[in-house]
Amino acid sequence: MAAALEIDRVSKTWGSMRAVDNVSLRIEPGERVALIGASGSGKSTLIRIASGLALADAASGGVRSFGVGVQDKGRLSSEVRRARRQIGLVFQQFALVGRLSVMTNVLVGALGRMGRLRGTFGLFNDDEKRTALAALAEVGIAQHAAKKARELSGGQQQRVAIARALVQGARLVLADEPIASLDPKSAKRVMDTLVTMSRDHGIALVVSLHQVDYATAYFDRVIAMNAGRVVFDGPSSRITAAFLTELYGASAEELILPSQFAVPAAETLAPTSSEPVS
Amino acid sequence: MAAALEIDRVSKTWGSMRAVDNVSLRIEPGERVALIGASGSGKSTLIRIASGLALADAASGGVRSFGVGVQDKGRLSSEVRRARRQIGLVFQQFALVGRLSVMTNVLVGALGRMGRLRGTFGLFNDDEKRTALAALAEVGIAQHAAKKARELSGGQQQRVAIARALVQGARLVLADEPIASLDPKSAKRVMDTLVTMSRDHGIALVVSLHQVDYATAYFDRVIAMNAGRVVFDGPSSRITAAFLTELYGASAEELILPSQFAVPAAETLAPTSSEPVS
Amino acid sequence: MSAAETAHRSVVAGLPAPPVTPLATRLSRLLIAALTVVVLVFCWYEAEMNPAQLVQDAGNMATLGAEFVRPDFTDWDVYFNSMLETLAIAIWGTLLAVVVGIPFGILCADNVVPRWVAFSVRRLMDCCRAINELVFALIFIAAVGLGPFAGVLALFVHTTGVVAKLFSEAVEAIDPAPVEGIRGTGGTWLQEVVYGVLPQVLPLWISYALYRFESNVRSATVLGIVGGGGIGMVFNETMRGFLYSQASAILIIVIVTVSVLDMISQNIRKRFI
Amino acid sequence: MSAAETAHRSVVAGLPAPPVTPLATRLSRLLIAALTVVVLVFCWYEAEMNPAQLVQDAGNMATLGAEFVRPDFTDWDVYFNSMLETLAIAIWGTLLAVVVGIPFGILCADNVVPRWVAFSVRRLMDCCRAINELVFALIFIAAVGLGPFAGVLALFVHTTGVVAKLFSEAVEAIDPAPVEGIRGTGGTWLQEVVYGVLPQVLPLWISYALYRFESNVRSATVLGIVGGGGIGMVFNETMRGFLYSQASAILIIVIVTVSVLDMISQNIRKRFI
Amino acid sequence: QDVKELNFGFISTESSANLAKSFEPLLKDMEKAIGVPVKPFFVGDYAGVIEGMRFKKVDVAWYGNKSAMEAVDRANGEVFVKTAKPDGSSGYYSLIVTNADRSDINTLKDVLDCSKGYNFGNGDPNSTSGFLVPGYYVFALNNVDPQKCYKRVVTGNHEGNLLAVANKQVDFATNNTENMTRLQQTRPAEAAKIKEVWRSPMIAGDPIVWRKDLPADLKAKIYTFFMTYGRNGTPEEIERARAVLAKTSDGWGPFLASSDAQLIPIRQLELFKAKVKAQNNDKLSADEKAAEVKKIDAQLADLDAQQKKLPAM
Ligand SMILES: Nc1ncnc2c1ncn2[C@@H]1O[C@H](COP(=O)(O)OP(=O)(O)OP(=O)(O)O)[C@@H](O)[C@H]1O
Ligand SMILES: Nc1ncnc2c1ncn2[C@@H]1O[C@H](COP(=O)(O)OP(=O)(O)OP(=O)(O)O)[C@@H](O)[C@H]1O
Ligand SMILES: [Mg+2]
Ligand SMILES: [Mg+2]
Repeated sequence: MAAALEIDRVSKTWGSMRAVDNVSLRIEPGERVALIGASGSGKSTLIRIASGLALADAASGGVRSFGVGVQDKGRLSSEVRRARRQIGLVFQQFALVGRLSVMTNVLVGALGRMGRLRGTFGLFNDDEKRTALAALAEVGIAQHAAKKARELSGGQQQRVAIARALVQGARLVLADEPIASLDPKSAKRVMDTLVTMSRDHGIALVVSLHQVDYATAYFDRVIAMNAGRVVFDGPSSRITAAFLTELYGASAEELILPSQFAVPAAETLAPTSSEPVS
Repeated sequence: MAAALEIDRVSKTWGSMRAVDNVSLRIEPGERVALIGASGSGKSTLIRIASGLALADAASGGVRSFGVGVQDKGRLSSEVRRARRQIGLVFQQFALVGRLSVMTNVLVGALGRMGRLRGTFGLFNDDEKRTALAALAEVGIAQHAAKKARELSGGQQQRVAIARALVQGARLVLADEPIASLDPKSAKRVMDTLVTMSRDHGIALVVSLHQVDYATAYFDRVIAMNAGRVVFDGPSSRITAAFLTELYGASAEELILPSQFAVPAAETLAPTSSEPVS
Repeated sequence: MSAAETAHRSVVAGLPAPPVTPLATRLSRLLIAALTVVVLVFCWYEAEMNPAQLVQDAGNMATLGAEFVRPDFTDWDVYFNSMLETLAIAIWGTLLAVVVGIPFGILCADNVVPRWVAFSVRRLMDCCRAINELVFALIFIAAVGLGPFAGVLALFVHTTGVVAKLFSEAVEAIDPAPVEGIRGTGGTWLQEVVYGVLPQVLPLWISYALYRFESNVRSATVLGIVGGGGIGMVFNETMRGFLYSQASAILIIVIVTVSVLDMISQNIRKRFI
Repeated sequence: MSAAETAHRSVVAGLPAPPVTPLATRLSRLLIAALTVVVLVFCWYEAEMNPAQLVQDAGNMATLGAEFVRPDFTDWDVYFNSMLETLAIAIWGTLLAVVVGIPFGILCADNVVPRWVAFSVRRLMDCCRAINELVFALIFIAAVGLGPFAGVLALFVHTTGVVAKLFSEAVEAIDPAPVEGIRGTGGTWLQEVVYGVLPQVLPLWISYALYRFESNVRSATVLGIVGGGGIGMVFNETMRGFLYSQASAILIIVIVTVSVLDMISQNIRKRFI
Repeated sequence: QDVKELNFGFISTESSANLAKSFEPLLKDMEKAIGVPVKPFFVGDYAGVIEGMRFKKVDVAWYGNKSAMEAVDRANGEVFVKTAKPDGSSGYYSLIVTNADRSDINTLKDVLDCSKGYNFGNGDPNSTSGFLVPGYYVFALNNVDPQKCYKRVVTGNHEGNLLAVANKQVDFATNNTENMTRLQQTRPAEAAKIKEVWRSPMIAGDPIVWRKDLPADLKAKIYTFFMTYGRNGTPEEIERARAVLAKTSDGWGPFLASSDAQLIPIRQLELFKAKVKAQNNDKLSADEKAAEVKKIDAQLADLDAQQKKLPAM
């Protein structure tokens, strides 16, 4: 079976800066992967490239999802819309349409599955509306469905973005820091929703995260980026405090890291060598 | 000496919903306070009211900062600009001017202290430019100074917003989830900067946060909000796992909470009774 | 109060100086500035600008202006009917133009269509605007004869050129994020436009459409040719007859109409902002 | 592929139905729709619309249109000079209007000034637009005599009314967040405008200013009165003399000018988007 | 006061660019003769020139008959010469024209047949030849109201009306000889499709008007120039001047003396228009109407008397 996401030697340069530097990746259908890395390391750019919203440099290879081309050598594939329909996206900065209602913002997720004409004229049927409301309930903001999107609090907007991706019924979900603005309870709820959905329906899931504890708790596989390159790709059990210190900056500063790496180090941890991958 | 921030029975209603419900607060000069609460509990709204960007309901009392009026009974005070000059703000959604350079976005923080005319025409002197660069360096993005703000990654934009508040040289800083989009290293760096600045210059600091571990690690006083009301206001040492479970939702779900409240509970913690305040 | 400032100044020493604009950029800026000044000065003389004279004989303006402050509404029914006629023609002319201008406007915006499409459609719209209404009016007279219908058609073509231009420039200034939000779901190109672009530009589009409606109501050129009557022509006639009191009555009617349209525009836009 | 969909449907049963629009809102919407249709139909007859005739005699249009496809550039030097003159007048008229229109435009935007200020300034601008250029032209002729300067002044006043309106409506459609960012630093009102509003509206303002410049270049009314010459008048005269070949030569010059202006506008706006 | 520069306004009914070029030599000679620079303004709409003259911003202007009347009445102007053709004739004619194919319309009587439901292309209400003259001589004198007589009356300018006739969109329309001549030169095909049905009495040539309060010596110089140009001097000078005049506008000969009196027929037409308007004004009571009509009749009679007193020109 074709990979849920296959990225082949992809780079992205802004001026003189390499935001993504020769990255190759393969995510299997149903697989769940956490993407970590310092701010500015290229996580968002990689996700945008994977969904064909950003074009890679011309010297790059291609990106395919379930065998459908997204882009190749820096040119958008002709099938990209079909590919996108099976990729659910959660944007870091939400990308909601502030002047439309929360409900409409979520319903937009259903466009790919609807008849073209019906979608274009916004003639959503009751079924779709109910699915959208259910997704909103799932992330805990069903009572705000009728508000305009820009009237919501930060965390509520973030959850609208997640609900939109849920409604899409995608086979691969790429979520860019989906819990950044959420309180612990909502964050857990959202992560549970995403993981349950992935597990129950075999949906592949790539989530970029800053909270390393969530990454290790929810994901078996972790990909770490640094300055545009993938510096680690392996089971989360192999992540060590030393590696994290290295990942987030060479300085020897004491970091606030999740509990299992608690900083009064040298405790129970058995760091299986942290060799960075390719 | 007048309080750094004094909020007197303030409410804010949107339609039928009370985003802030009869909140009174007093923050002393130099004090550092963490503001926690579930998504949608009214943290951002309270911060916007404190800086006079949102108007409270007419039935509310007043808001003053260092004795200077911000608003009273739902009407903006005539001195509000003077009050704002001494309040540094970090917005949850950054509120940067995307089409201007990062540098200009940060320099804008200096406007309050400059001559009016010079400020209006953007004639920043070298001193101000150096201060702005220093602030950018402090949060780790000095190398991006010449880019347009909207070209930055999410975490970089958040740090621009913080640098802008730093440059302002305020006596009270209100930061709304300033580390939401930051990796652990950058988050620590930003928190260290804020706290050091506060400690060294006696600047009062109110930071809304979702990461309870940061709240207890960096702040002595914690204010917790729920559904618009202040449900806890006291030393961080008095926060317990049980209280947090209650705060973020009545459901008995297991939460991902910071290490010291680690969920296989009943360990070493000595929860000093969690009675919610007023 | 400059506590933080001092705090940072200590850090400053080791930092790179603020970025300096490169010489080439500066020079080219200087060149553009110099060129602008030269053009402006040249045009100053070409346009025989002479502000002193304006001040000197300001009294004349007052004398003439005063003749407009005694409106004579005797013929109000004539004005009212002409206004109705004008409104009818302007409504249909503008409506057709907006209906056609929306697709053309979108096809002119190079952030939603390929560059060559935008370029070609833009040039077509340039022609619609640049070719005088007189020409269109004559062409339509040839087909449908004199009368208001020819006026509607001439206004339609010209207004299409204008609104398509304005519509497209609003589209080019939108925030791309919401559009990417729709694009990410695999929506079609049209769906991106409907859900991502329209909500952002609607307030401006309404503003443009009503502005053009207003200026079609004000304009007299076309109606003068096709013989449709209309308030603009009645006004021109009063002016030509130096009947300033009657002219000012008409002006008052036009001002009220324009103000009402402006307030309607305000109101509709408010709902979409 | 509807995996998630099925997943959610199971949860749906216990949820509230999607919100329904209240009856009153629906009725008032219906009423507005009905009214609109009535007005449109009324205007249809008032404007003597008759699309059939247009199709029927389309041949006439072709015949007439064909006469415009043989441009005669014999008098190109005359056209060129008139175009220069027109450009000079339009440049100064538009420039002054933009300079004055910026403050007035901001004062018309009720998201940056108190409502009553916006209302009053808006009405003032309505007058500038609604009062015919002819009137302003005459008033200025009384002060400065015939000639291009009176034309500059008349264009200036009228254009101010237009750009102030368009400028203000762009301001009313901005994203308030960046403005709040500036406001939060304790900046003055003017600083909020300069740093928060201007960067957001600049592309649109440039578009409006150049659009008005273009339409001032195209317009002939004012220049016809003040005796400034100008391409518009020359064009009207060729039309009056049925010299369609010469008219089409002038049209080509105007089209080229408009296209060049449009491209310049594109270019400048790109830098600010 | 001292006039340093003479502002000369021209109401250009044809190509102002060519007009400007054609006037250049004449104005040069004029400058030389009067010793003051002459600054020409070619204007499409007479309102500006008249108001300019009123506020002393225009000193001399070439008008049409109707605009000259306004200039005399509002702007303190005075007619002093009028233009003439090289053969010495001065004036033109108003016309009613129809399509050459219309064998059923040949005389004024056909035009005035109200039973046929004709479509009539009337002129702009401010046009002397397109509206006033036919309005008086064709309709008023025959007691026909075009609005009631025809199925449809549309108002257009001269060009629009000619085209409408050529394309058979109206049955007949007003026009004038000058416009027809121009059409014959520029578009002979169209002109061939048009035939003349009626021709008005002659309308006087275009008057040239000055500001009454110009300094007397300057007026004298100007008058002398206009009256002697192409008439006095050596044969070479006369020949040169006549050549200049022949190339000016649509071909002129030496100017003819004139005065405000040349406007009397126009005034009569205008008054007549006012009378018709008063008679049709539903807002006036019968008494008011009668009073108004009587007043106008008196003025008309007065003008008639003035006209009769004048020696034939
Ligand atoms: N449009 C752009 N123009 C120029 N540089 C850009 C642009 N977009 C991103 N970059 C740069 O590319 C780098 C990677 O950005 P990216 O958004 O992928 O980071 P990230 O890993 O998502 O960071 P964060 O955790 O802060 O969101 C950053 O340094 C950023 O400044
Ligand atoms: N403009 C508005 N119109 C209507 N409701 C609003 C508006 N702004 C905020 N609200 C509502 O007020 C409540 C409080 O919002 P606020 O932004 O203060 O929450 P918050 O505590 O900052 O949440 P988060 O952690 O998600 O940022 C939310 O339920 C939100 O939906
Ligand atoms: Mg990112
Ligand atoms: Mg918030």
